[in-house]
Amino acid sequence: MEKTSPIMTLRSVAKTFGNGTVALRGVDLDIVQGKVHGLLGANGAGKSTLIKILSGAFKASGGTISWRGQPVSWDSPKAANDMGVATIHQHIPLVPTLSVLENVFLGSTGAWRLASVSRKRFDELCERVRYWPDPDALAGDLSIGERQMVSILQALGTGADLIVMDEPTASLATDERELVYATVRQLSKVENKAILFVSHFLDEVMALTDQVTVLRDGEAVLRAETSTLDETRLAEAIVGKQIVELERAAEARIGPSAASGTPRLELRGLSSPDKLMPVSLSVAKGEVIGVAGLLGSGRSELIHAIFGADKDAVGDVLLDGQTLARSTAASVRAGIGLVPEDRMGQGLVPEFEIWRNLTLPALQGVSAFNMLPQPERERERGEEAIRMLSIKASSPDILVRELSGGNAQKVTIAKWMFSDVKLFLLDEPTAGIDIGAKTDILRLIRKLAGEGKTVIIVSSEFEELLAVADRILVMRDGKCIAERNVHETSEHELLLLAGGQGPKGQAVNGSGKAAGH
Amino acid sequence: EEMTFGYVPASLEYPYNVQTAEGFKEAAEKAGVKVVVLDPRGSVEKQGNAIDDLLTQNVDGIGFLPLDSVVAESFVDKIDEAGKPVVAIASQVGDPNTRAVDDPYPKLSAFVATDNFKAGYVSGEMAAGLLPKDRTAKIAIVEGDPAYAVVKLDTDGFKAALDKAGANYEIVAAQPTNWTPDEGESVCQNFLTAHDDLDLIFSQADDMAIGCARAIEAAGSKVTLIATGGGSKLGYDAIKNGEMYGSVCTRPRLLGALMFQSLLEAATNPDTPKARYVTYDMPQITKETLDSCPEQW
Amino acid sequence: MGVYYALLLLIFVLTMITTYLGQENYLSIQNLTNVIYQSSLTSIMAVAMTVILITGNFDLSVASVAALAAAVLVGNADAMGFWPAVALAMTVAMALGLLNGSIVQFVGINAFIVTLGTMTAVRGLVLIYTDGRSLSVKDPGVIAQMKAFESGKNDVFLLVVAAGIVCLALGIGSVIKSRSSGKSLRPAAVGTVIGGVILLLLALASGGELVVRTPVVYMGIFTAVVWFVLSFTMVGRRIYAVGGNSEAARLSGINVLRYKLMAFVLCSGAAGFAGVLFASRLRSINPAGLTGAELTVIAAAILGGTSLFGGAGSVIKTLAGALLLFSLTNGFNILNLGANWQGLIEGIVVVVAAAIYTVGNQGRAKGH
Amino acid sequence: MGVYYALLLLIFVLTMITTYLGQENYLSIQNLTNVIYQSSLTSIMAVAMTVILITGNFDLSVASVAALAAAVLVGNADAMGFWPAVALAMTVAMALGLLNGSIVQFVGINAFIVTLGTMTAVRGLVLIYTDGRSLSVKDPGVIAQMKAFESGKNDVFLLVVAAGIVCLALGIGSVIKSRSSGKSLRPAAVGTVIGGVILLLLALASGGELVVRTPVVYMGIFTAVVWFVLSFTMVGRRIYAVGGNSEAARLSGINVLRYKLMAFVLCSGAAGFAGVLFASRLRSINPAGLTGAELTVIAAAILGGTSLFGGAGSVIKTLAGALLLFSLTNGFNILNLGANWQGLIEGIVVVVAAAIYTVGNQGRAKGH
Ligand SMILES: Nc1ncnc2c1ncn2[C@@H]1O[C@H](COP(=O)(O)OP(=O)(O)OP(=O)(O)O)[C@@H](O)[C@H]1O
Ligand SMILES: Nc1ncnc2c1ncn2[C@@H]1O[C@H](COP(=O)(O)OP(=O)(O)OP(=O)(O)O)[C@@H](O)[C@H]1O
Ligand SMILES: [Mg+2]
Ligand SMILES: [Mg+2]
Repeated sequence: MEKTSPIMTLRSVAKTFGNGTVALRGVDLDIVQGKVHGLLGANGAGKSTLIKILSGAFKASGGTISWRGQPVSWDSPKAANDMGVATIHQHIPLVPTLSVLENVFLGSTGAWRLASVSRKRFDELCERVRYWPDPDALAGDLSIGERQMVSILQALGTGADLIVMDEPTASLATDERELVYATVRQLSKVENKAILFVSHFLDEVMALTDQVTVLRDGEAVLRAETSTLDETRLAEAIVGKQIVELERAAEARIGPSAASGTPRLELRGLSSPDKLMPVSLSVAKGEVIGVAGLLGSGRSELIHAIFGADKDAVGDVLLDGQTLARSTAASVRAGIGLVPEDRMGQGLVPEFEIWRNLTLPALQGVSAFNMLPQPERERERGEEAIRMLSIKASSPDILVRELSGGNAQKVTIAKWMFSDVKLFLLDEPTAGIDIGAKTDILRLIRKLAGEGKTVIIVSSEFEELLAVADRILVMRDGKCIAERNVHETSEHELLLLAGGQGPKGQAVNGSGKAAGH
Repeated sequence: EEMTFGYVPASLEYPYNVQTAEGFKEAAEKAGVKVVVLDPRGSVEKQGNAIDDLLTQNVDGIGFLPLDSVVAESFVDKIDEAGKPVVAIASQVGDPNTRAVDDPYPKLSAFVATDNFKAGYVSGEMAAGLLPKDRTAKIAIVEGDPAYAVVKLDTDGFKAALDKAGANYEIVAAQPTNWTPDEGESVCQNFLTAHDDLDLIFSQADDMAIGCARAIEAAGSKVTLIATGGGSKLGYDAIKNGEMYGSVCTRPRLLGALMFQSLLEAATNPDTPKARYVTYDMPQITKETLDSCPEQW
Repeated sequence: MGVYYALLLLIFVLTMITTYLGQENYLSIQNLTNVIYQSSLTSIMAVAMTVILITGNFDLSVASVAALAAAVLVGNADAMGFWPAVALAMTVAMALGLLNGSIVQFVGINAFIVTLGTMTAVRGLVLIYTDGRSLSVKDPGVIAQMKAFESGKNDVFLLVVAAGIVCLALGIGSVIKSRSSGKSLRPAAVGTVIGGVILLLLALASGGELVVRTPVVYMGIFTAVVWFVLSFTMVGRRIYAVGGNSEAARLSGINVLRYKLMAFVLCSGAAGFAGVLFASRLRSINPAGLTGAELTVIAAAILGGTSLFGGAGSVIKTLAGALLLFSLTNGFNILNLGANWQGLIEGIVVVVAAAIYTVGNQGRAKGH
Repeated sequence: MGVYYALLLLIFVLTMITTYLGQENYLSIQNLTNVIYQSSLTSIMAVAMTVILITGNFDLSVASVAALAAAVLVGNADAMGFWPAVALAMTVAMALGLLNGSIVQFVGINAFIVTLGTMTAVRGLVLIYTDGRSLSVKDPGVIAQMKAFESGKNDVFLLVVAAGIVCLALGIGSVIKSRSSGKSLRPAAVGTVIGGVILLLLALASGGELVVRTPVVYMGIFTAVVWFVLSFTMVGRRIYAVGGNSEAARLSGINVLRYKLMAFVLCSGAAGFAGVLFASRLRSINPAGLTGAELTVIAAAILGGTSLFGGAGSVIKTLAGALLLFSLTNGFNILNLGANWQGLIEGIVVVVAAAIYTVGNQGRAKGH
């Protein structure tokens, strides 16, 4: 173990929030130049809080931070930026009304807004990351994955010595992830920068980091060189107990039971102008369909079109043989539930408590006379959800705004667990969810399928799809380009298909048909 | 025993209203009577509320400047029911379309007012002497806020005087304002652009005339400007400087004093007749007769 | 809770000053009922405004709509009778709300600019309809009906006693419950207890007879209904959700459009009702009637802590906000404060009241 | 771009009607310069309001601040001379802006309610200061200075020609560039070309002499400076960032507080300047002067497409919004339209203009 003096050291950093939540109870951390330091922990362990403190966004309630050996006390993110700390925050804060270019250089100094050097520097950055977003697109029009990439460019643009990345890959698909890995390696190994990297993907952590610190309940429980660890040890340290890997036990899976009879869901020429080519599909009861694809391939569009949330979509959606009216209200009434990809923007009401968010789609179930919601019953439901998905919250009265990212994500899933939902549409349901809970959620999906529910799940982690799905659709450029039975495919094939280099696959039933129905 | 009178003007943001209140207070001070002045800020509801509040305070008489002639009837009824004398000032109580100015609402103790028809009439007389005799004269009118009854009275009086003088004229434009100089300026500017052969502009108040004078000056026009509802300091200056030909002397201060007088009579002498009409003379103000109007409010 | 403190503080200060100056006591029943009566029309509109603000919209046109409803009522009552004219006025008002809402939701224009436009346009309609003159009701039968509808007096002594007892009971129950369950005291519980005490004190002070005018009763009923719907029904929950995050609400299967439209219709309907009361009170309408009232209405709602960005607000607090504003003017009148100083003081009180509210809330949720 | 279309459409319609009715042509140079002159004070305030809206705040107090500045100027000019009085008035105005901003940013109260409060309070100060009387300037020397400051005429023919050529060149350059690089035509480029053509046509129509009054020149300079700062400098970008997502701005090291405060000071400063111009024009001030102007100012900004939620807005479009509103009133005067119909038409035009804007924009970004 070579002895280099750390670029940043944290000593017994603590944080207690205004609402009494103790997020950090004295954490030590050493970040070394030229190394990638992994910061791990279950949802709500305090990772984002720690990062906000060391980047100057929050003030710590106790402890010291030293930067290059000098104790510092940031009083603003600017102070940290100026010293050379750049941060990619978990809930990517971009300015929706400015262009990508301007967002990337938001913090830069200089007198001119449209300086041509910034365009040049932008091109250089893109070159470095090998990702080329449209510099003139408005940030508000980007999908969540694209925003994530822009925020990475933003952090690189500052030329900082320490780059902090809070779950940069949670909303990315495989290709973009590879870009991030390459960038991280380049930064640490070639440019000798220090990197603090947060992720819930253990493989990623194993492959990328040199050292790791694991947080549990606001305390550092493990500090080690990555090379001395393996995934199981890590997982154990994170969750605090042994966890069983959800095997790709496809054989053990009971296939869709009621393949005969009316299918649960039928799509007939469902399409949306400029976003989705016509799709026809039939899904049985108890079947889990995985949707694979890259960033911007139209997976979310497909889900929204099915749910009736896309006003421009045309085509028929039949649930149990009944054609659905094209509105979200009708879909929910018929028994469809949607977990959207942007939890804060689309999934939750930030100023509502956990329990009021939970019961929103199914108020009847907790109401007297089908009219008057009963807060007591709703709170009970909140308690139940907290137990069931192990949400880290002291009570259901916590505002979801104050939850950690992964816990908020769990609330968006829990919203649909208490009513008679027949078809679940899950758009990246495990984004930002820790390894323990992820397994629980995947099990939950299988259990739902076992109960005869139908699930359509979008995930950028193909491994995850292979673990839960019965059938996998691959999308590219708004088209369903292939359909595979889970037994007959592999992660490798899916990757090739999604990237557009795959072997000519069998066309999805009807993707070749005209939009007519 | 000490007496207290209340007064509710329309809005003390307007100098005219302030002057009525000043005149009222001054007269009361001389007579040793306490006064309460409540400002309803131009809102009819607040005027009603203020009157309620005065009744709660059990004052010995109430004067008010009706913001709405028709609504004012119910206020008068209410005060009268409470057994207090009530005097209206400046603006009529009762629908001006059906009730003559000099026939006050019967429950009023007195109605103290500038006769707005007459105010318009005096302007009209002044205008008649200024118009060209050889052709049809073109006149434009800068009106006040269309929601105010005086707007119609001023115009009617103005026309009546011109007709009586046998003037040959045409009113080519009449546009509303919100009684402010800035709107007076825009309206006149637009008049001068749309009609470059205007002979005379009649403004329904000194305030708009001030703005109008700026527009005339800027356009280098020769049009004659006269106003009514005048006697203000600003109007005085404008006439003195030749920016405006003339205006009509109205005297809010005097009105205030007259209102106090009427209230005092009604409150001290139960035999005072009701529904008296109290007014005063309104001379023209021109450069020559600048000092015929004693108040410069 | 801030707005309640601010209101109590203001009333306390006014009482002290009037007592000190040896004037008519501010706290007299007569005066308090006056204040409530004076604020009733504004309160009705402010309660509905709160709902529209909660859904994340805005309505500047309320005062114009109220004026139009009043004009329609006054203009038609003689010919068609009181009740049909009321129905017509309410229909017109609600149709305008639907129009506002449809433009905002279907064309997608910002509610501020739409209702600024309709505020001007509807005021224009009032001018056209009245032809710039004051209209008034002539028919004695109609006048009698209007008086019955608006000027009646109602003894609400028993009602106030009952409400006070209920508040007290609920509040104390909730306090005991949180004590026994070891949770921290919820301020709402304390507030309910204090509210109950105040109501009972009021009843006590009135000496067995508490007469209020009919509009106060209407206001009470309307507020109670809206409060009930917002606090205890599914509709209310959805209204908050729609304003809190309309996209999340939509994806939870809520018909966002319907709730947003409904709020517009409610707001214009309340404005129309206020207009009807206004017209019945004055039995006449002048084309400039109620001008500028929208700002007071919105100020009452915002003083009550309603968010301009939707998702939060309480009609009871709005009521307190309205009472605060009217106590102030009433206080000026009672104190015979020079007109010149009123504006300054009113402005300062509004800011201070909002500050009490905001600072009081900052303990709970820390913003940046 | 919608607001430009709406403005052009309105001018076109007015021109058609005046021509049809055989009246003085609406499109005469005389009349156009009139409209611009009439809108100049409002435009100055609206441009600054745009900045404050971009930063995500709001200012209802502009008209009151302008009135106070005017009163301070008129009240002191005789005693202390014109320029010192102007300096005093501007200082007072900007201090009020700082006060507004400080309350909003440090206490954390919503800008709407703060500036509603200061609007009332400052109007109260005007009343106290003027004691309810109109003030006027007596000193002939001061009057002469005021005339020189406000009522001068300036031939801007060459300026307009120059601006036209520059616009045309920039626009065509940008069109060619996007052609050659194969990108789709940016509407801004086309707009610049059209703007350039209009300016040149205007110059042509004027026949070599284009006289405008001094306030128009001030407005032009002020708008140009603000436009330049917003569009081309880092300060401008930060202003947009602060309004678009103040948390993101803070995390990027932008001093959010400073920019938000600066916008308040700018807005009140512009209001103060408008007040100075107003006072110089009329050489007198009445306590109710400029009442209600804030709504026109805000309407102009919003008609120009400025977002009420911050982060977006353009001062040139605001200018078009102001011109739209004033063209309308001017059109009413030129057509001598009866007072009754004006409100209705004005309201409808406002909504239609906003609709043109919104629908025009919907191709670009789909909202829900
Ligand atoms: N603004 C806040 N106010 C109150 N509590 C907060 C706030 N932000 C976070 N918390 C709490 O602090 C704890 C730590 O949260 P943090 O966001 O640091 O978790 P995390 O480790 O990043 O989790 P995740 O993996 O889900 O992102 C959680 O219990 C959370 O509820
Ligand atoms: N609001 C929008 N405006 C414009 N284009 C959009 C918008 N939302 C999505 N798109 C575009 O539509 C395409 C499909 O996006 P979609 O979000 O469905 O992809 P996805 O496969 O779900 O990818 P992601 O992982 O980013 O969610 C993308 O090219 C995206 O840029
Ligand atoms: Mg986190
Ligand atoms: Mg997606």
